[in-house]
Amino acid sequence: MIFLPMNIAFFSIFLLLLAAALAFLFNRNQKFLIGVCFSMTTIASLLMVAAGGWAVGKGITNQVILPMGLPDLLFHLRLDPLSGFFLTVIGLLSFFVSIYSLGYVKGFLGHRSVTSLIIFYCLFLAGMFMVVLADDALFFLISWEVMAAASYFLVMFEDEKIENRRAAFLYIIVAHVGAIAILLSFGVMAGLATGFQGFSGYTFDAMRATNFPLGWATAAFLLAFFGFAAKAGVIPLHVWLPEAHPVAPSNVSALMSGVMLKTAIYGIVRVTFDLIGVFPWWWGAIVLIFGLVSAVMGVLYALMQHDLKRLLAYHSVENIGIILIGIGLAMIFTSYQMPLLAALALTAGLFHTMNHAMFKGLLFMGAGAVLHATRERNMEEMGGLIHKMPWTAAFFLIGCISISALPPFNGFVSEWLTFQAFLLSPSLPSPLLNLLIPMGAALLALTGALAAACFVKAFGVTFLGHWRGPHKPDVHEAGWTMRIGMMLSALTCLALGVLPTVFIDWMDVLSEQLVGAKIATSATGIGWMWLTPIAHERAAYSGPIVFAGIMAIVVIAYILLHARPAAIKRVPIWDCGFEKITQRMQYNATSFSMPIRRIFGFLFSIKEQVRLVSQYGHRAFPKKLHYHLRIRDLFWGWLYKPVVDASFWISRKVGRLQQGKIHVYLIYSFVTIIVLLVFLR
Amino acid sequence: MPLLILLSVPLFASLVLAFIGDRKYAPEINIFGSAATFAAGVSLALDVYANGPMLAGGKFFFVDAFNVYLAVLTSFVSMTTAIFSRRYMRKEREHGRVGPIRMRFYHAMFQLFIFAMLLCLLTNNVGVLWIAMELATLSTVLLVSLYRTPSAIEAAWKYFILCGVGIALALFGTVLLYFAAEKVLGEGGEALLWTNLSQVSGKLEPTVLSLAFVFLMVGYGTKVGLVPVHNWLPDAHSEGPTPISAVLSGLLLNVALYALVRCKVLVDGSTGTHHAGDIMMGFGLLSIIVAAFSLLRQKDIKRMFAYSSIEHMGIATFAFGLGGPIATFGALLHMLVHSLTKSSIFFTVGHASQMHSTQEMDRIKGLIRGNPLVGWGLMFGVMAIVGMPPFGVFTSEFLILTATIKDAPFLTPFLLLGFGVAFAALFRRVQPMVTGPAPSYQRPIKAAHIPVIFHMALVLAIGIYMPDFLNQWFHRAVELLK
Amino acid sequence: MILYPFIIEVFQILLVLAVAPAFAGWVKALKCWSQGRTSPGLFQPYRDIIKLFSKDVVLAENASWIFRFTPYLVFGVSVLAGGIVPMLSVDLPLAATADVIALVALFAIARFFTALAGMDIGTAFGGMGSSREMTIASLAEPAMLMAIFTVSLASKSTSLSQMVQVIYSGQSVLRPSVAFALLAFILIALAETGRIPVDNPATHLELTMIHEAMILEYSGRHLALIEWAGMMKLFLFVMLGIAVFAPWGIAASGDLTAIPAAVLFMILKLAIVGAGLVLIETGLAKMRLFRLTEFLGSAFLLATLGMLSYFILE
Amino acid sequence: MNTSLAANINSFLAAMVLLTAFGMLVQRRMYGLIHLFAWQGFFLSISTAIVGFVAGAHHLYISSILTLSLKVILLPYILHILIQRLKIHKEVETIVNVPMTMMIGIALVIFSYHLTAPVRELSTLMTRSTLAVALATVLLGLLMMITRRHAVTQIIGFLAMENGLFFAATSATYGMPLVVELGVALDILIAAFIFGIFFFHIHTTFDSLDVDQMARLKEED
Repeated sequence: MIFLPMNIAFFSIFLLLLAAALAFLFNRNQKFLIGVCFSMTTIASLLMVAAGGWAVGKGITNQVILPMGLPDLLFHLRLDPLSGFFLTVIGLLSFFVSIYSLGYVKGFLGHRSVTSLIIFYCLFLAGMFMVVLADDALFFLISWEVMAAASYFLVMFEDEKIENRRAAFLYIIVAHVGAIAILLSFGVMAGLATGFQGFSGYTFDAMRATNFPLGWATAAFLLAFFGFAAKAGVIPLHVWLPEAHPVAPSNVSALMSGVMLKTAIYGIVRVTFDLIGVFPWWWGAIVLIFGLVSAVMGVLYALMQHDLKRLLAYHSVENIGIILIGIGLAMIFTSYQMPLLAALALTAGLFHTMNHAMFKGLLFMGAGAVLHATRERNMEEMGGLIHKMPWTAAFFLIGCISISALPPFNGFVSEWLTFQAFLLSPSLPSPLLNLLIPMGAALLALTGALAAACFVKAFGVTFLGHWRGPHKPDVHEAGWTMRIGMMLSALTCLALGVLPTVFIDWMDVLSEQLVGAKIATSATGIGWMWLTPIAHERAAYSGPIVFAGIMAIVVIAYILLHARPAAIKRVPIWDCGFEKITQRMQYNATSFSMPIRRIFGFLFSIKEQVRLVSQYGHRAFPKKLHYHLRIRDLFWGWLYKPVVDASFWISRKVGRLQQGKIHVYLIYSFVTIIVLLVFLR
Repeated sequence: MPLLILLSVPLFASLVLAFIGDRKYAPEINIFGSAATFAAGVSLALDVYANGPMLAGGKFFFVDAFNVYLAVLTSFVSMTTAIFSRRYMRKEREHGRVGPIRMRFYHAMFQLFIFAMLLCLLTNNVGVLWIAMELATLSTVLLVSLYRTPSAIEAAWKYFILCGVGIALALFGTVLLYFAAEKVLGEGGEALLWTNLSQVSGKLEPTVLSLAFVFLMVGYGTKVGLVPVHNWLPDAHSEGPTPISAVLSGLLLNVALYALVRCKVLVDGSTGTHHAGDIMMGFGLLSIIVAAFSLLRQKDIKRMFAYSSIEHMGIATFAFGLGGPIATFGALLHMLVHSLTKSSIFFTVGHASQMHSTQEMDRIKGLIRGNPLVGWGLMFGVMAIVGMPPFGVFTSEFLILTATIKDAPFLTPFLLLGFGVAFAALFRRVQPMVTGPAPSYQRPIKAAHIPVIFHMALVLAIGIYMPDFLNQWFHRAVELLK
Repeated sequence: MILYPFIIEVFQILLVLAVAPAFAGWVKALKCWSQGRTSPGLFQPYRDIIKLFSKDVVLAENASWIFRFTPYLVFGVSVLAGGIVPMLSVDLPLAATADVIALVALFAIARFFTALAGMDIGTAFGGMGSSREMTIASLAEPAMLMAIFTVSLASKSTSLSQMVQVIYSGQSVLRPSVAFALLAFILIALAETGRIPVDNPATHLELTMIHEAMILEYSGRHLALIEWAGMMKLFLFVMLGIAVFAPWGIAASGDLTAIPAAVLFMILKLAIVGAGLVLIETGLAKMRLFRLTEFLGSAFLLATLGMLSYFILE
Repeated sequence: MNTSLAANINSFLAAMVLLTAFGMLVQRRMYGLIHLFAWQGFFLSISTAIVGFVAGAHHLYISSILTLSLKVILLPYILHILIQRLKIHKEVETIVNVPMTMMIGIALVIFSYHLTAPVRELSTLMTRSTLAVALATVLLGLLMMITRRHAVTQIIGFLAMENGLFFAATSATYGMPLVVELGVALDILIAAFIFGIFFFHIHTTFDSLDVDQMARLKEED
């Protein structure tokens, strides 16, 4: 049996490595390289989608052992529905992004060599795929770090900019610390699996087979959660994310934000549901709480940004939070043996994983197109791009609607499912949870609404109105490959939103394997058009009808109103009859978010100062008004600065040891020997 | 027979080079000599791999899995270092930092140093072990002060005195060991042969051996560079010529650790407690922490990597002290990959400082732009040394960490602290050196490609595909060190 | 027989289209009387809409397609929503299209596009309106969800028709939780439909207007659609409240005979609610923007109290 | 010569070794220092010879001769030469706080006595009591290296440590195996040459042999 999902996956990874090798060998002809290598990655990603989709759809599980690694601990690979699902997610987005890159990367030609970009791009993809395929601790960590290192170099791509270096450094530090934590958690589990004798315990199978004592299991879980949270950008471990994602090339930020974070989600699901399996409810509570905090804080910080890509990066924090909410709920339900509800929550979480990959990738690609056209990341300068780049604007708008969880697009469906999961929490036997979990639902609602506000701002300020900056660049629409990339993901967003039932039907095997219940049977209870998570009396949503209905009415209304020739007079802006309106008078990003800044001000560290140059020596007649606003992440001051300062303090103290005089060194050895003789003999 | 070649070639080569070391073709001879040594080492290794441990020269030499792989490693790294030093020293000579006499001296001492280390590894006599160790020190002292700059002389002096004192203490320990041994084995040379000692270690007097171990620990520990008797190491590494720094931290430290571990086995056998292991763990942990934090504020590039060597020696010592199959396996692997990685790092560092004619990290910039091999070599070297997969160092640290969780879970936080800080410190310094635009004062050089590529390829290979024979070796060694 | 539900559906949608302006007119008229002015009469809104339809569209030069698409979308959303909320009968074909949450989301997308349209022209007013609108919405949303949550606790469902049926089956009559939820819902509805004290639909005074600021640049049929959709939105919120909290009179099954009664009941309730709305609007003054936090906060509080009382008292 | 007498002589010599060690600890003048060192070596070789004679361990003769030639004749001679070459024979070194140093020295002796007590119980040799002295000598040498600031005195302290080690080798056991003895001697010889070279380097670069000025290499605050 040669033709297995696993073999397809192998071939795809092989293609990626081959592409990297090609880029390494023929780095003379850059144009050619871009064409060939990115086409290869496109094919490879598509193959991965095929492999993953197949494995999930048919519920296949392949296991392979490669003759590599330590002889006692060879590389174990396993392609089961869970990994298949994530393969599909990653593959799908990387497919779109690879097409997009065909055009986008050409933008660097002339400025710099793109060889390293291509090489690390391929390695990055390969790393992500391998992470999902890994079935033993060692190989998992190796792929994990390959992924991290590759993305580190990608962030570093434009390394002459200081901000890139700073961001890359921060990123690699956090990533590595997280990796160490994950390593430890695996160490704990492997140890318990075999009593620390020999290497057999490091395979995931061995971990699955063991049932862990609660204390150790908790240690393992907390370590793993810390590690994966660091990668996923869960608050308060998120600070690297808004630094690293904006400065990377946009196709890379699309991948990092869209799918790299998802590998962390994969890790959490894998460790909790698959490897450990049995856990108390408060694990879920922990995940839920961190999810909620990340969701709300993430969107609030996003609202304060005026750098387009930074804004999107903070939204990744938010969406990761939403995903974690679903997973946390699933864990709680599981711990109370409510498989059906757990399945619902888990499906919601994983569905949102898929959706976020799609629309966040789309948005970053759009931002990339804007950046590509305007050489500008600061929204305060932008405006009116919709006229120059209509396609990009349309796709970006679709992304905005989807991420704001508005029907009929995909973001809404997954959040709606999450709400349903929340609404089912009263059936939990614990009164405390009954009282507290609804609060979570409210917070989620707040998040959704704020996200909508944020993307009205993002789209409105970027694409609508007039150009705000002093000198307007000659903007041009993105190239056709870039447009195709965006269009495909936009269509995916729509499809997932309109036909969720099909998708849920496909991925149902996951929840069956992980929590032991399917929801598809009930989810499509009254036909494929209606999504009815538990029962149609309970709640129902029909994507097709909403979409078709609205469109139909719009069309009818349009036709009716244009029955008689309807003239449209184009005139200057009215604006209540105000004459001297300039583009500087428009609302910009900062002013748009001002009310929310006022209301939630206590959550940021805001420095706001107004300098007023008055006329006729009286404040009442201002000539000039300078407004300066600086908003920083609270967690810098709370978490990171103290750590850094402390370590430097210690190192200064430690430096005293090495203070030059040989006598002192002799005294060290003298004292050492004496002390040892006295105490440790 | 290969054993004889292995030991005689470097000795002979050093004699020859003492006279013609300044000729144009001297570097080639140097390379050739060490290549021959390496070949001999390999054949010896194959021999041992086939027929198991062997005694030779009337029990004077003893070769088993543990020391043979270190011997091969030593000869290999010495060979690559010789290749590296060919171009490096030529450059130094062009800059007029070393004259013909010193070149002679340099080559001769280099080979002598190799000889001393091989003798140290292969001898069966604990006393001779000590002598060889002292010889290794003495042969490198004057190499450290090769440039005759004040700081070089200062560094060499400290190296000389501190290691002298340390080694003297080790001799005292050896005397005590002999004292205990002759009770069992009777007088004469027999009583210092490791093979005999290890057989009767159960009968040796515990009090004496634990006393002896204290002296051996501090003595050999000084050469391993364990805190708090490490102070000579950063100076010596930073001031000597780079090839010497490479072999010092790549090989000498390993050899010293080897001696220490051999002694530990005896002490454990006699006392039957984990006492010696505890002491080693203490030293190791202290070294890791102190070195990691010292890394944070380094300005001199070679000095920084010297501290990183202290840290990694600490890790290995800690793991040996921890004991148990996984930890010991990890420690052995760690000795191997560390010396490979660290020496390759020193190669790149040497070229980098030649390109900018300084060792100050603030003035070293844009290496990738300037010389991709040096730049990427340094980058990947550092990635490897801080324990990032897929390089071999990760594998060993992986094993050591996971073993620690079991035996001493409460030490893991400290271990992690050390790793984390070291990682941050190294990256913080290396990233700006490697990346960014090349500065105006950067000068192009002809870098020695082969050693760096060789080493990194090996480390990578060990990381993702460890050959089975290596595994076998380590397992045998683990058995020996039980 | 099987066709009846579809007939009712169509009838209901037409009813919404037809009656919504009348209800708006009714509220206006009551307000005028309560303030001692002579009212333009119940049918003024119809005249306005017709007049606007017959006028040409005057469009700012830099208005993009979004600006022109928005009115149609808003209108479409309102009409669709009109088919979902049970007013006349519980058994509606479209009922399963969206539950309460999805319904709220439907209005949200209308709001989303309105806000975009507000920013499209690039005037200060438009941006101001959108910014404030979105802010208020994001404050109202959690409270809304809490209210829904509380009610759904009682009826174990978020689908409207199911809620109505549960109330019919007498499981939940005048529970404290539902009462709290009702209060919360009223506050939220005021905010969502832009009535005093949150927003003043009658004003064009620059600094106080919110919804008006966004649609300032609209004219002709676009404006007509938006106005009409706005009236429908108000109407639908009232209907939503009625369906969830006082559904009596809505036909429990899909037969035509019960419809006339249902229509009568509906008109009666509308009249009462309109009076209540006018009482609130004349009784209260418009709030400053940053006082709204407290307003909607109290709404959230009430809803939460409702939920707590469900768990504690019932 | 019977064993007890030899033991007495031996312990007397041990006492002398210890005395010379103390003497070196406080001796300020270079020549005096070197003479003391030579004396110590002399006592050492005598005792080695005696032990060898009594125990009939003939390889000890060789080692005693080694000691004599190396530590009594050769090394002092080299040091003499160096001192004259470097013109530092006039130098008078200041020692910080002599009484304190003495106190520490005494403490060290007691300590090493206490330390070697168990070992002494085990030993059956007549020389066993001198092990404490050997250890004390080693530690005193180290102490001397710590307290002195002059390169030459540091070296002498180092060599004194070596003496202690030799003494330990002969007293604790009847001498190490010959090969080891020879090797150690060789090492010391090489060491002697090396520090000889060093004195010149240091003197030329720092134009004095005060090691305190060699404090460049350090972690700056």
